[in-house]
Amino acid sequence: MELKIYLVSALVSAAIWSLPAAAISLIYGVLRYPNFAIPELMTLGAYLTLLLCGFGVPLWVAGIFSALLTGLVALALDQTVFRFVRRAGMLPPVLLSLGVMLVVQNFVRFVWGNGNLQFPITPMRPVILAGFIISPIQLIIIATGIAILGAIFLSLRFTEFGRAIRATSTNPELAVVTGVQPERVYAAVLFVAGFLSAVGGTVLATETSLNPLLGWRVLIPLFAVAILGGLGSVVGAALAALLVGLASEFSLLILPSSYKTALAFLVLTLVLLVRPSGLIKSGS
Amino acid sequence: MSGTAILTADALVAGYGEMQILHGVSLELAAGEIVTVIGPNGCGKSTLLKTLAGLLRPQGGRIELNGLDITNATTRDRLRAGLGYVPQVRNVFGTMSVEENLRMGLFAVPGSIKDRQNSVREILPTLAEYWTATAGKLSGGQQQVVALGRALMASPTVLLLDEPSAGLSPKATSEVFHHIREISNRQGVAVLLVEQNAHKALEISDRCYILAEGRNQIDGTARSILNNPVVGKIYLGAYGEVE
Amino acid sequence: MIDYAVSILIFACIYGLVALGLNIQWGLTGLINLGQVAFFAVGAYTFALLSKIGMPFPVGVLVATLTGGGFGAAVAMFTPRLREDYLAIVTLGFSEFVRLILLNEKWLAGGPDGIAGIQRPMTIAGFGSEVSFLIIVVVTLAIAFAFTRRIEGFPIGRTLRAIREDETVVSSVGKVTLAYKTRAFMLGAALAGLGGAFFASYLSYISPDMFGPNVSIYVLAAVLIGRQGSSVATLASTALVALLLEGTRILKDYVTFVDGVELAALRLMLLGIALIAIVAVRYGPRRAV
Amino acid sequence: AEDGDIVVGALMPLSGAGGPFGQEMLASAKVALEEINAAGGPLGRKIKLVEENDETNPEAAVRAARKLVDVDKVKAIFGTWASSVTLAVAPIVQEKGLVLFSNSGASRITEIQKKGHVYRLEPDDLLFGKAYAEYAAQQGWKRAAVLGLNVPFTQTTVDAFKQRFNERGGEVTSFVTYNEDQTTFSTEVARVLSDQPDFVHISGYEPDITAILKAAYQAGLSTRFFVPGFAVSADLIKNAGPAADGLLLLEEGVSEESPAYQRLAGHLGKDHYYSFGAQAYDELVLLALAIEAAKSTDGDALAKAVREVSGPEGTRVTSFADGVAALRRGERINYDGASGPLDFDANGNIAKANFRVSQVKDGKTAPVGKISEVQF
Amino acid sequence: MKEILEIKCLSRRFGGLQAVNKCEFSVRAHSITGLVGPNGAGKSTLFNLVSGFVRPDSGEIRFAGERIDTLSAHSVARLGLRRTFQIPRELKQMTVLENLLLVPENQFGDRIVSVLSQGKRVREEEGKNLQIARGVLEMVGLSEKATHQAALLSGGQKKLLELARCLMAKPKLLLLDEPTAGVNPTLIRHLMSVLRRVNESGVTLLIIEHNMTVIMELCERVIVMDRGQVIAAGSPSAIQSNKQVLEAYLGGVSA
Ligand SMILES: Nc1ncnc2c1ncn2[C@@H]1O[C@H](COP(=O)(O)OP(=O)(O)OP(=O)(O)O)[C@@H](O)[C@H]1O
Ligand SMILES: Nc1ncnc2c1ncn2[C@@H]1O[C@H](COP(=O)(O)OP(=O)(O)OP(=O)(O)O)[C@@H](O)[C@H]1O
Ligand SMILES: CC(C)C[C@H](N)C(=O)O
Ligand SMILES: [Mg+2]
Ligand SMILES: [Mg+2]
Repeated sequence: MELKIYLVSALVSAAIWSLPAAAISLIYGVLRYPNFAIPELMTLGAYLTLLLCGFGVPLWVAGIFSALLTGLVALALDQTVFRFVRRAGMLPPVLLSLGVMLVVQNFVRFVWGNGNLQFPITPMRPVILAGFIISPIQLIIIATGIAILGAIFLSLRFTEFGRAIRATSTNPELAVVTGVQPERVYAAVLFVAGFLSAVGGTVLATETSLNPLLGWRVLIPLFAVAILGGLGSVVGAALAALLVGLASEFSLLILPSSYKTALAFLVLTLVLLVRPSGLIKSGS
Repeated sequence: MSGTAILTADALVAGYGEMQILHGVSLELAAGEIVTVIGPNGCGKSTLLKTLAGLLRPQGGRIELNGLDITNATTRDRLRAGLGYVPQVRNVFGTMSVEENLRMGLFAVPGSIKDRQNSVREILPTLAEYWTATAGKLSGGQQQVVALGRALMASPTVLLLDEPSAGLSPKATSEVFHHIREISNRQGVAVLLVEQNAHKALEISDRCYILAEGRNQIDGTARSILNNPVVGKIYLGAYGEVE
Repeated sequence: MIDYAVSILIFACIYGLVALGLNIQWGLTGLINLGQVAFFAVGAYTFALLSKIGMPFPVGVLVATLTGGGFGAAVAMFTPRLREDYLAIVTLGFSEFVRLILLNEKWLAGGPDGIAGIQRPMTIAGFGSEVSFLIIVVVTLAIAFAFTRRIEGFPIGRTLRAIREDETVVSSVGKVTLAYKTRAFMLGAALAGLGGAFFASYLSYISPDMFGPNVSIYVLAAVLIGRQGSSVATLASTALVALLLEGTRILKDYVTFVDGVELAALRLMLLGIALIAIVAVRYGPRRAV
Repeated sequence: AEDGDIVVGALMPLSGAGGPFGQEMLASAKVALEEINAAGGPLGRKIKLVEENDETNPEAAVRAARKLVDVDKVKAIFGTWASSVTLAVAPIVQEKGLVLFSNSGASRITEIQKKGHVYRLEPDDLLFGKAYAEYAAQQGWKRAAVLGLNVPFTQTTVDAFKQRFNERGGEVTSFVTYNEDQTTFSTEVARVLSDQPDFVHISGYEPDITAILKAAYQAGLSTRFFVPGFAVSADLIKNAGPAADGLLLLEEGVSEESPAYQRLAGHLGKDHYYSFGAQAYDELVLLALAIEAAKSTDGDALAKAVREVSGPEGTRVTSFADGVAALRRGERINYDGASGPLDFDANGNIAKANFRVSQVKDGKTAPVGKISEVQF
Repeated sequence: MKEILEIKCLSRRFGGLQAVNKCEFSVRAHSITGLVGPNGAGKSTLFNLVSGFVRPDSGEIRFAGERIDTLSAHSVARLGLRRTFQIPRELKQMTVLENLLLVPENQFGDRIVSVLSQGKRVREEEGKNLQIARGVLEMVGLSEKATHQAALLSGGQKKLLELARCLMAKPKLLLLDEPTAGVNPTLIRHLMSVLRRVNESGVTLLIIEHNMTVIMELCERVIVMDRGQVIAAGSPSAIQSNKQVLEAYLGGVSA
């Protein structure tokens, strides 16, 4: 019984982490910089969802709209700020992302204050599914995670534009030669990244609560997941999220839970020592 | 010859930032023609091709393709106007399969992927051997063929090739040159070839330009260049022929 | 007011030490360290514990520096195969690990309570305790600065930069890259440890939540704003970050129409905007191709 | 010798974990400030508040404290809420010989109380721990499980709780600590509930407690949860919905009937229980009275005077105006404030603490019990 | 003459691909030996194995009589076995000169203690190395580019830099992976004389080349690989008329 609850927890964590981690991974893969503002876009997305819920829209509708909005915010930030340092290497965008991180986090704080807020949904009693106790919300979270990641994976692999994104990721100069317009690719990637982050944020807030630190608190696990997944690989991010989720939940059997995150890291380190390029090797 | 010219470059000036590399290079290319550009290392051959392909904005001069002024057109527009380009290095998508690399060749240009792939496979039959392999893991020669195939997908009328034989075995070099000749003969593609492997390149070429320090030095028919003892000494390292 | 400026300067110098350290690792050698705060914490706690058992100030500082360096060497040696991005996760994880140990192992470091009542150095004759402290930190920073400048200019600096560029090439010419990386990491961690010792001493109280990832991020920002690998720029930008962090505090006396939370939020937003502006100016559109 | 306004520093958690309370405290302090200045102020001088945000973060707090002390030249600082902040700030304040009023619970604060300059209006965590145990014993509960957020007050509270609970014949079946950055808590809940305790005490802050309540509810697990009142806001109750039903809160007591509390609640709205606000209010009043009694703003003199004006001996006064009047009549006074009778022990701690227990029912909180005069 | 490099039954597999397959050959000290074969034959992989960058699955590598197949790349380099990379690996952000100054071994200034020293010794040492470096640049025709960033070199210039880096050291055995690919024919001519001189100064050369002129004129012995195996070895002229080699490598046309 207890173990089954752990497993469900791990799945939920994995679903939550994998979306923003995939966003980090995508941006890294295509634009070659770690974007530290992703966790804050999660926060922003969650609060936008809350805002929309305030108009009496059902949570899932609000979530979708907020994700679209956050995607646009990410896109706008990219076009107004990041665009001008495109050719300046990895450092400037990293710095910009730190700046954006501060701005967004504190914008949320400025507008919504510091308190803990909650979506207007009543907690629901669980259902029992194949012996697993799982709340309907958790079920939705897991399904959402799988669906969105699956959609992204498939479109990266099997659509023209997805291929253009991958092409830009592995060889940007050559992509230009084949007529890919990099700015379009960047725009798409940022939009999708904003979208993913917002969904991740909304989902995380459904499980916990809204707080200006919502995203900041998962910054470390997110980057762990993204890096472990082999930056640039969506499937990798999903697998890594699962691994980290399992490791951190089941660590409770042998370690006090205050070491939960640390133990997950230890596992990650060990994995990296065996497979120095992450679970899935991303090419260059 | 200017009457049939499909690609003309007139007094091109280009470079990187402050540094000017091309100081007024001119050339012409007629349909179905193979023209080789040779010159010492660092004289600006690759820079010339990059400028023609639209990767580098010229600071002066004019480029025309099919009578169209493309001096300031984007790479994408040039591609659509029939200009294909294969860079000197890193010319495949390393993490993608050969098949996908070819698909990318048709990204910006309309056409049926299946049809084009079949026709490219006809011209470059060796592609079939590693059709599903990851391009980045192929040997250098195999990658050159993939790169060539990718450029052919868009059915270009002008093909710019930057040292396609670099690193290829003699046999593979012959094959690639053979392919180039085929492409030119069968489809009327005009090819501008930058090569260090000058002798072999000139064998399949109609004409030749020699560049030095960013300027046109000598041009003429391939035969006249090959037989010019001064050129041989200065640019072709005239040594005992292997033939 | 003077006292306040002095205290800002002291913080700036302390972060300057940490940033110089990170600059050796990241800026010079290309070892991505997202967990510099861990070595900072190790230094601070070492100093605090030694101070508790009555060790004199210089001994505490020295041992803290060495301990920081030791941990750095250990991390570097444990992760020889990790390059680039993947070192990031290990350092990030390591810093979390250190923080959690400090938080959870009460017998060692007081747990979440932290350690209070840490000693300050003796005052220098003729100066107040704050100014004396400032003098000591500034001198230390100057020495550290001279040291890193020299590393940059010497062949060793060249080798470290070469490792940043392409480790394979460096080993192909017969150099043991692991040894260099270990040394660079150790030096950087030692400087962080040194900074930590001063930090503990100056604040006289430390607790695990002072050593969260935001410290690494501020220091990182400082190193990144500075030209990569240059210690002059690193110091200048550390001063800038410290000024932005601290200077904006004064704002509060002029902005009266917002409440406390909003003000705090505004202040940090301003910091973010300043950061963005600096980057925009420094790296902004130059050549458009 | 001096005149002009007396500058006092309000160092409060306007953001971070203590954010909501910082706001409440600041608002309450302003109520006190208005009353004090309306009554003419101590020594006939006005008090001027300088606010600083400690961000619930000791490092930010140290910097803010230095600014207050060095730039604003405050005569005293009050309102430090997080224990880590109080622990960090106390040495600085004491070094300058100033007085610090704290709202933190950590027992460790007693240790750094060197010169008698630190006064705490919040009951010590030990007292909290004992209060939980007393209430549980009253209810006849025998088996307790504990979930503790890893912050300073948890350990002492839980130790004190265990000790007193054992003395009262109870047993603590498990104690699981957690960190604030977890995404899910079902695992932890499942863990403590596997021992089937009579109740679960959660020692933490609002975000994590909300998440735990929801996690338990959604995992279909039911039990009594008993949590610190400072971690539960109206929002939590609303947010957790049915998951918060039956939740028990232990709140630091205030003197709800006292005139001071009535005035405060009158200003801020009656629908709320202002425990930290009441403390902040009292801190400023105490300070003002102490200045009047000491006839000086010197730190050492003030430190002594606080003890004198807080009682237990002397004429009972319940407002600054009354107190000043009495002092000027040459009487010794005993200020009984909004938060309680305010008598300090040798360490500057509240000697006897009162608590009340409330329960959440249908989205509303109602008092269900009192635990009085809990002592060390 | 002694064998400086002996390779026995060497194999290495990448996934499903046997890149080097029970490869056997040896290189005589002080010789210039050519290594040719079709693209993908495993030549570069062989270099990677010998120079310690890739571990063999099985087999033996002896350098000057010593087993080196378990040594790491830097140890192999220290023994006096240096290599160039087929795809140039220049240190992009560093100048051409700095690329070369990296090479000399046992630089005093390359140790941390030197930072604490007076620096005089470091300056002298640098001066000496600088002189060597300029000489080498002269030799490969890169003098004009000495203070340029390596990233900005043209394709062929990068190959020359690759070679120059090896000439900075005085190795016993030098593995050159297509040193003349992309190099202008006139310069190739010059490079051949440079290589000959290097060889005469006592350095054994093992050269991968596709330029048959270079092979014919420079090498005394040629080894031919195909599909990870040695399929022929002998004098250049013997190789040129070997039927198998013609088919697999030269392309059927008799030279
Ligand atoms: N790291 C690697 N991972 C997977 N396959 C590899 C790797 N390195 C080489 N290969 C494969 O091993 C085979 C031999 O490659 P190698 O580079 O040794 O050929 P080569 O003889 O040097 O060819 P070329 O003359 O084209 O340089 C090729 O098929 C190549 O794809
Ligand atoms: N990105 C760049 N920025 C600045 N200078 C460059 C850049 N790329 C090349 N150069 C310089 O421009 C000159 C011409 O380079 P280019 O690549 O056109 O030469 P090339 O004729 O193709 O030579 P090769 O035959 O060696 O490939 C060289 O001197 C080179 O150093
Ligand atoms: C909740 C408050 C009483 C403060 C608490 N004791 C803390 O330290 O953080
Ligand atoms: Mg070129
Ligand atoms: Mg090769």
